[in-house]
Amino acid sequence: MVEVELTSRPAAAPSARPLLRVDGLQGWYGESHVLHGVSFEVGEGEVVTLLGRNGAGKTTTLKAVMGILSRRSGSVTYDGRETIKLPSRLIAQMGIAYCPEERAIFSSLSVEENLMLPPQVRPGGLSVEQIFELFPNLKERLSSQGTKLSGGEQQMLAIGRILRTGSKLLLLDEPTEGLAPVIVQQIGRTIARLKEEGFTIVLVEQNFHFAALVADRHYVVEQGRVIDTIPNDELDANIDKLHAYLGV
Amino acid sequence: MTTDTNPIAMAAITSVGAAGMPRHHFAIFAALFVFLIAAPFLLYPIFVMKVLCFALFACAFNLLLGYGGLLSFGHAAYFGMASYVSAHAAKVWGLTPELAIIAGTLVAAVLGLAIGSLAIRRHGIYFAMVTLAFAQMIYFFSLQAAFTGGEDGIQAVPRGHLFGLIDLRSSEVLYFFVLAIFFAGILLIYRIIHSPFGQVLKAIRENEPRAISLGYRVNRYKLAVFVLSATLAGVAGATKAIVFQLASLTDVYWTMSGEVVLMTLLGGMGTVFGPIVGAAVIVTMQNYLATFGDWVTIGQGIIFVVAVLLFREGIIGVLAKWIRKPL
Amino acid sequence: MFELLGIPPQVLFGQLLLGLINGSFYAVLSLGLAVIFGLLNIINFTHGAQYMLGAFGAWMLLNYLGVGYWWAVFIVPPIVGVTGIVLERVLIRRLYHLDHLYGLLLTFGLALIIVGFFRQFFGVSGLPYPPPPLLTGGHNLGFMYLPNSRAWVIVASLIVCLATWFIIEKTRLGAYLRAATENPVMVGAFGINVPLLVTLTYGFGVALAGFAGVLAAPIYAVNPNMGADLIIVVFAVVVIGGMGSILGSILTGFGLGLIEGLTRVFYPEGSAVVIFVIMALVLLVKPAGLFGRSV
Amino acid sequence: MNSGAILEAAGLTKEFGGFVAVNNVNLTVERGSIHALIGPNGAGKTTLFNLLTKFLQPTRGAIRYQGRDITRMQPADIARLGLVRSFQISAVFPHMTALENVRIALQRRRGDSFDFWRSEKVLSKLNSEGAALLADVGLTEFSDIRASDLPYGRKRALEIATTLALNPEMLLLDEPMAGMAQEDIERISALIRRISKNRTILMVEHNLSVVASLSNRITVLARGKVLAEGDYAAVSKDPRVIEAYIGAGHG
Amino acid sequence: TDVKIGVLNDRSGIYADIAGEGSVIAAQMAAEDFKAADKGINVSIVSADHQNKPDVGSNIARQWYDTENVDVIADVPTSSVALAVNEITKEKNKIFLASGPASSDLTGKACSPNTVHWTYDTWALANGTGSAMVAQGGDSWFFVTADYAFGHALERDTSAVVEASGGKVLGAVRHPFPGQDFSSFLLQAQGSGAKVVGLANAGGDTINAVKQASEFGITQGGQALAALLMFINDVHALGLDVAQGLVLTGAFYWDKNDQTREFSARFQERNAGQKPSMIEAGVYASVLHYLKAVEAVGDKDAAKVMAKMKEMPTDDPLFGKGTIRADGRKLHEMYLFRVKKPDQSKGPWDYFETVATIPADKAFRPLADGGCPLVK
Ligand SMILES: Nc1ncnc2c1ncn2[C@@H]1O[C@H](COP(=O)(O)OP(=O)(O)OP(=O)(O)O)[C@@H](O)[C@H]1O
Ligand SMILES: Nc1ncnc2c1ncn2[C@@H]1O[C@H](COP(=O)(O)OP(=O)(O)OP(=O)(O)O)[C@@H](O)[C@H]1O
Ligand SMILES: [Mg+2]
Ligand SMILES: [Mg+2]
Repeated sequence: MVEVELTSRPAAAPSARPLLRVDGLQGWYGESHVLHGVSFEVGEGEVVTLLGRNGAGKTTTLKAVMGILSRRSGSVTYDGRETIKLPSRLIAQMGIAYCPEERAIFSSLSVEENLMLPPQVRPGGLSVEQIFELFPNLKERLSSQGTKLSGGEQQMLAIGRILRTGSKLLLLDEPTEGLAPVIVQQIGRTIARLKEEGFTIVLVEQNFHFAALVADRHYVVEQGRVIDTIPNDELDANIDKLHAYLGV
Repeated sequence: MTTDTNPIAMAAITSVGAAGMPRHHFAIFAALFVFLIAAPFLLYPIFVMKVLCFALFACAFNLLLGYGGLLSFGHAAYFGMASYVSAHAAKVWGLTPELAIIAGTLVAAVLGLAIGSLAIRRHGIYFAMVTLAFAQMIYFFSLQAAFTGGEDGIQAVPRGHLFGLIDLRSSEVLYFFVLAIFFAGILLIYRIIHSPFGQVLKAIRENEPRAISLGYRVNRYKLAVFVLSATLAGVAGATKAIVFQLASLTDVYWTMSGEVVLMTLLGGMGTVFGPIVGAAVIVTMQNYLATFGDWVTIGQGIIFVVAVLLFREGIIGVLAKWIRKPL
Repeated sequence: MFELLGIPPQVLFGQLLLGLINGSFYAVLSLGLAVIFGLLNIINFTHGAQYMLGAFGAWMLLNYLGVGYWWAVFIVPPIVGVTGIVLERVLIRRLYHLDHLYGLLLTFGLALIIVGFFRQFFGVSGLPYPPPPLLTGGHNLGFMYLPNSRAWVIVASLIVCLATWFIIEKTRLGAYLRAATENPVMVGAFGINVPLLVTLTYGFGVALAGFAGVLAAPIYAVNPNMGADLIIVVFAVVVIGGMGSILGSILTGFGLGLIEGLTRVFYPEGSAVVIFVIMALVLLVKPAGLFGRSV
Repeated sequence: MNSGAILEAAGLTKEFGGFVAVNNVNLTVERGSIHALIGPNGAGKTTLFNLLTKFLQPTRGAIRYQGRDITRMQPADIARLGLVRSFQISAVFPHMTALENVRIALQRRRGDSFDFWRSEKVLSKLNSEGAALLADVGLTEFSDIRASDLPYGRKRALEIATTLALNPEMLLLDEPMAGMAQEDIERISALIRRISKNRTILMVEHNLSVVASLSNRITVLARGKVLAEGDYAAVSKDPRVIEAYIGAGHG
Repeated sequence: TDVKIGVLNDRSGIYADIAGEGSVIAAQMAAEDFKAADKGINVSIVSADHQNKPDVGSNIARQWYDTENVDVIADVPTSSVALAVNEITKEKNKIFLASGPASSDLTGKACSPNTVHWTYDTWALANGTGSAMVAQGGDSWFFVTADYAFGHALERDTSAVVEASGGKVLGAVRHPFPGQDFSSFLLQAQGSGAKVVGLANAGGDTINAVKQASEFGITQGGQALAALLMFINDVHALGLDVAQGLVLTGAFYWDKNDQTREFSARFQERNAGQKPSMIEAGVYASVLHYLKAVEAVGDKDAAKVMAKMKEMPTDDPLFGKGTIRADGRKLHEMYLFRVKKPDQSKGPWDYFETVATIPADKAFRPLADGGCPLVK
């Protein structure tokens, strides 16, 4: 088993001060209406996951929170401030960072440039040394072209670069997709470390075996809505329900 | 070049009439035919012939761009070269007009084969640039080669006797000859679009790697449509030389390549009838606004800008959207 | 005295130097195009007109306001850049999500409009722009007489090209630009103002064209048509260099100037097509251009 | 040479400017088997796959299909020999209906369709066969829907139907289950098992349970080389495979 | 009688300043000065832009003749368009007053009974510049030639004249058309050591070449620069600093005598401050002569009017007395001008000093040499 230290947290509602509150979030791609009122909350220092089938709207939810979905409505408050009308760059500057499903490593930038690209939005981010400590692989390949890294290394780079920025809320979209099982385990350890460092994380996952190892709480997304909430310590009791949701 | 609404895709779900053609297409062809029969009695025939030549040119270009998905920025080469050859054939070799046109067309086809086989190996903007580069070479060749008459062009080309019999000096008689060529041209294009070959083209345009994996040698299809397009552009150019008794550098210059893009875009690329309308509008504008000097250029520029910003589907494309049928 | 293919070496050096001067114009213009294509994915057909605007800007400053060449070198490029910014904000911006083709057509139309207006109001004979005193005269280099105005072109364009290259390849701002080229949405999600970056980049690319125009004013006639044919050649340069490649467009610009210069000596008739011949050859062997990344 | 082999690669190598992505790989695929290709990220699976389907040209090495050297052949010609691939991203013709998608493949049987002078009506005789193929993959009700409007899983099914229309002897599938929900995975697994009856299949896949349940034979790649080969039971116990790929946590 | 005159020229391109709106004004002034209305001749004038494209020009000409009852087309700079209009005019049996074009083919192998070639032609330019320069000691030549038929013809004709006058041609270099940068070709010209550098090109090419020649110090180096086709407006555009010392041949200069000065002053007022070019002067004179012929015949039948025009000696304030030859060539004096130095000039448009006057009978190609089928 992976050695992940799970700090147990009370269940359903966030105990800590809510850092992110999503309420009745609607979202569209052009004419197609994808999010039909997503609502959930994340407390400071928590890790929550969004689970759901393909096309449920998990990625879209993260994009809407980040402000890169061109059409959205409802309410997203971060640290008490409403962000639904803001462009993504202002949202980023408030301290939210996003690691996309497809990783978005820049091929015209070296690994180092990729890592240094996101500007620091507030103090208190990880230093470069700390990032290398987390992902020793990166250190050796600083000068190679970003997209020449292997899939797993690219994933590390994509996570690493947003840690520098001082953003407190990390949105991670399927960080394990398409990765070899060994790498998946490594990413699991990393998320646990980040939680210890005090980051707040929203994690999108298909693989709830993985999610179960790191999260405080799981939100089940279906057809653009959150249809259920399962605290991690009640996961075993709800496993059949969850299987039904995910169609396993 | 994928626009949101792909008019061709809608073709499959439209009612089909007697001639294997959707009924409304048949109706439009018929109306067009009737109109064009009457046109020389209502309008200045030479003007209408000019429109027909350019409309055929634009349709040929549209075959490549709208249906083959290939943006050539050098189509003037085939149009202009065919025009030179047919003028030369009629004037110097003394061929009858139909043979002169065939000669010009053949040269355009060969040129299309030569340039096309090199250009189709490249994609997108590079394809456009390679075609432009070759067209520039053809332009400089035309500027310097002895037979083209340099910047004077080939002047005083005899219209001659069709099949050695029918005197084409009268514009009215010539008109019906040109009309026949035009109709044969666009019907052929229509058939190409709606043939098994056309289906493969469409597949290639939509997803080239997939077409390859199904075993289609896509480069041969692209080359085939390139050559067909160049050939038909050649027919248009060769005919124009006979109509105007002149072949000149204008026809091989890169602005001509730009103009045919404008016609196609304005009318609606990937539509059957769009390029005809586009050509008619542009030629009319050039013809009747000639007195206004630079304002014609400015007007053309404005049309470009407006067309790109406001109706990218072109006149006919917008119309097709309204009536929800492919045109 | 040795000769190369019947050409004495002095003449050859002279011609090479002249080629380099022409190459300077190609380099600055193609650099502007490459910068714009790189970030906006727009093939800026208006570039030739903007080059012309630069020359006219210098002419107008001199004739309407009495402002001389050296001021124009600094004032005109930003002004032309601002006209570009207006175009970008009002029109070009609407096309980013579409195929390259539309950007090309829009800017083609804009070029027609701009050039049309200038022809309407300034005629086409060309207007004189006297070189400033410092640039009149020249130096005898032994193998050729090098007018000061031409020497200045090489110096100025080298400086501008190198500075641009440095900014884009070696600075943080440049990293933003390159990243935004690939994935503007993500760069925006890092908190960077991409729309502003895009606008300024277009303005900068256009300012480069304006700069080339100012350099050209004392050398060529200031004429509404001055950019029209040049731009086709510059496109070829950009394609040969590899669309969007900064270093590629600079090196290819200078290199092709040299090659064209040599063609003028050995086969003058071919000098107008040599670039197109090279372009066709290069694209057949290296589809993405000499310095382009293959896609 | 193994008489049962349908596809053989010998000493296959691909270099990208000095970087060796596939390094001296020998691979033999038995006729009638389902052969899986797995390995860590960056192992060279996709590259090897592209080499076998000729979308990339190998730097060194030879490929034989049905005993015939195909190393220098063009991709379209490979397909004509009955060796057909699918794509990782869904490969359909988006603006064509499901039926038209399949028909494009069926049309291949007419030979080259350069007959631009003929009406497309000649193709309607392929409709019934196309419908049968769509029924096979459960798409009957979707046959007049544009491919772009199909849900993801259905697109994959359509892609397989299109591929089957060529009646290929051998299919190469690149991550057929990538990004698919569980229910789709099960449907497509069943489909693959069904069509493998008289065909050979080579697939790249990360989903180990799919690999375990479907494949007869597995080749594990790592750093461009063959690390291990055998059936699932053997491979999954190989300590090198566990270290490089499966990891301690699985199972 | 109603007479409709179509002025067809370049209203947007390179010749627009030399023969654009100015030619229309010149034609109007001719009708006004002739007091046509008082003589029962209703003159109306239309104009169009041929964009220097033969296809556009021929299209307009055809349409004018076919549908708009135009009787006569005037001006038409750019030889290629003029040749096309020449053909159509012959076919439609109308009249073409060619003031703008340069090609001497119009009275040579392409000559037409319906065309009068009024102002100048390539032969006259080559002859004027070539022979007069050699006579002045410029006996060794190097040509910078635009690489197309017109440039080749100018070079060929001038070479012949130079050699016939006892001069020598040291070499020639062909530059692409149109060209921007002439430095390399000028350097070759400089290196040749020829006394005269002949620019066998036109329009923007000539302007750029002259400008760059001054940059490279061609004239300061002792070589003379001869532009084989150049107009006063070009000199105006270049400025005297650059153009000084340039030698060129022309048929008209506004500052020649009182009559030309009077006309030019009136013209300048109506044409945005521009003095008339020789082409515009030619349009005025040719239209005037045409109207006289119409008045004399009392009819506008092309054949009759043409016959009258050729029979009647010409006489106008701009070109003085002259004649029209059977091949359609209008004969008058030509002049070799040298561009003044800035300090010699009294102001704008005071640009030329006359170096030599070539009498009408020497200025143009002899009738027999042109190969015009009309004069067998
Ligand atoms: N760019 C897009 N344009 C249009 N529709 C889209 C786009 N991206 C996603 N969709 C649609 O939006 C819906 C939600 O997609 P989303 O990517 O949010 O799902 P997801 O839960 O992240 O799924 P997955 O597990 O596959 O990543 C799906 O139906 C999908 O087809
Ligand atoms: N065009 C290329 N140029 C340079 N290197 C390449 C290229 N294509 C692939 N590579 C490199 O080759 C190696 C193998 O890549 P490949 O895509 O085959 O891996 P894979 O096994 O399919 O991995 P994954 O499971 O992540 O898809 C990688 O390190 C990759 O960076
Ligand atoms: Mg997702
Ligand atoms: Mg892969």
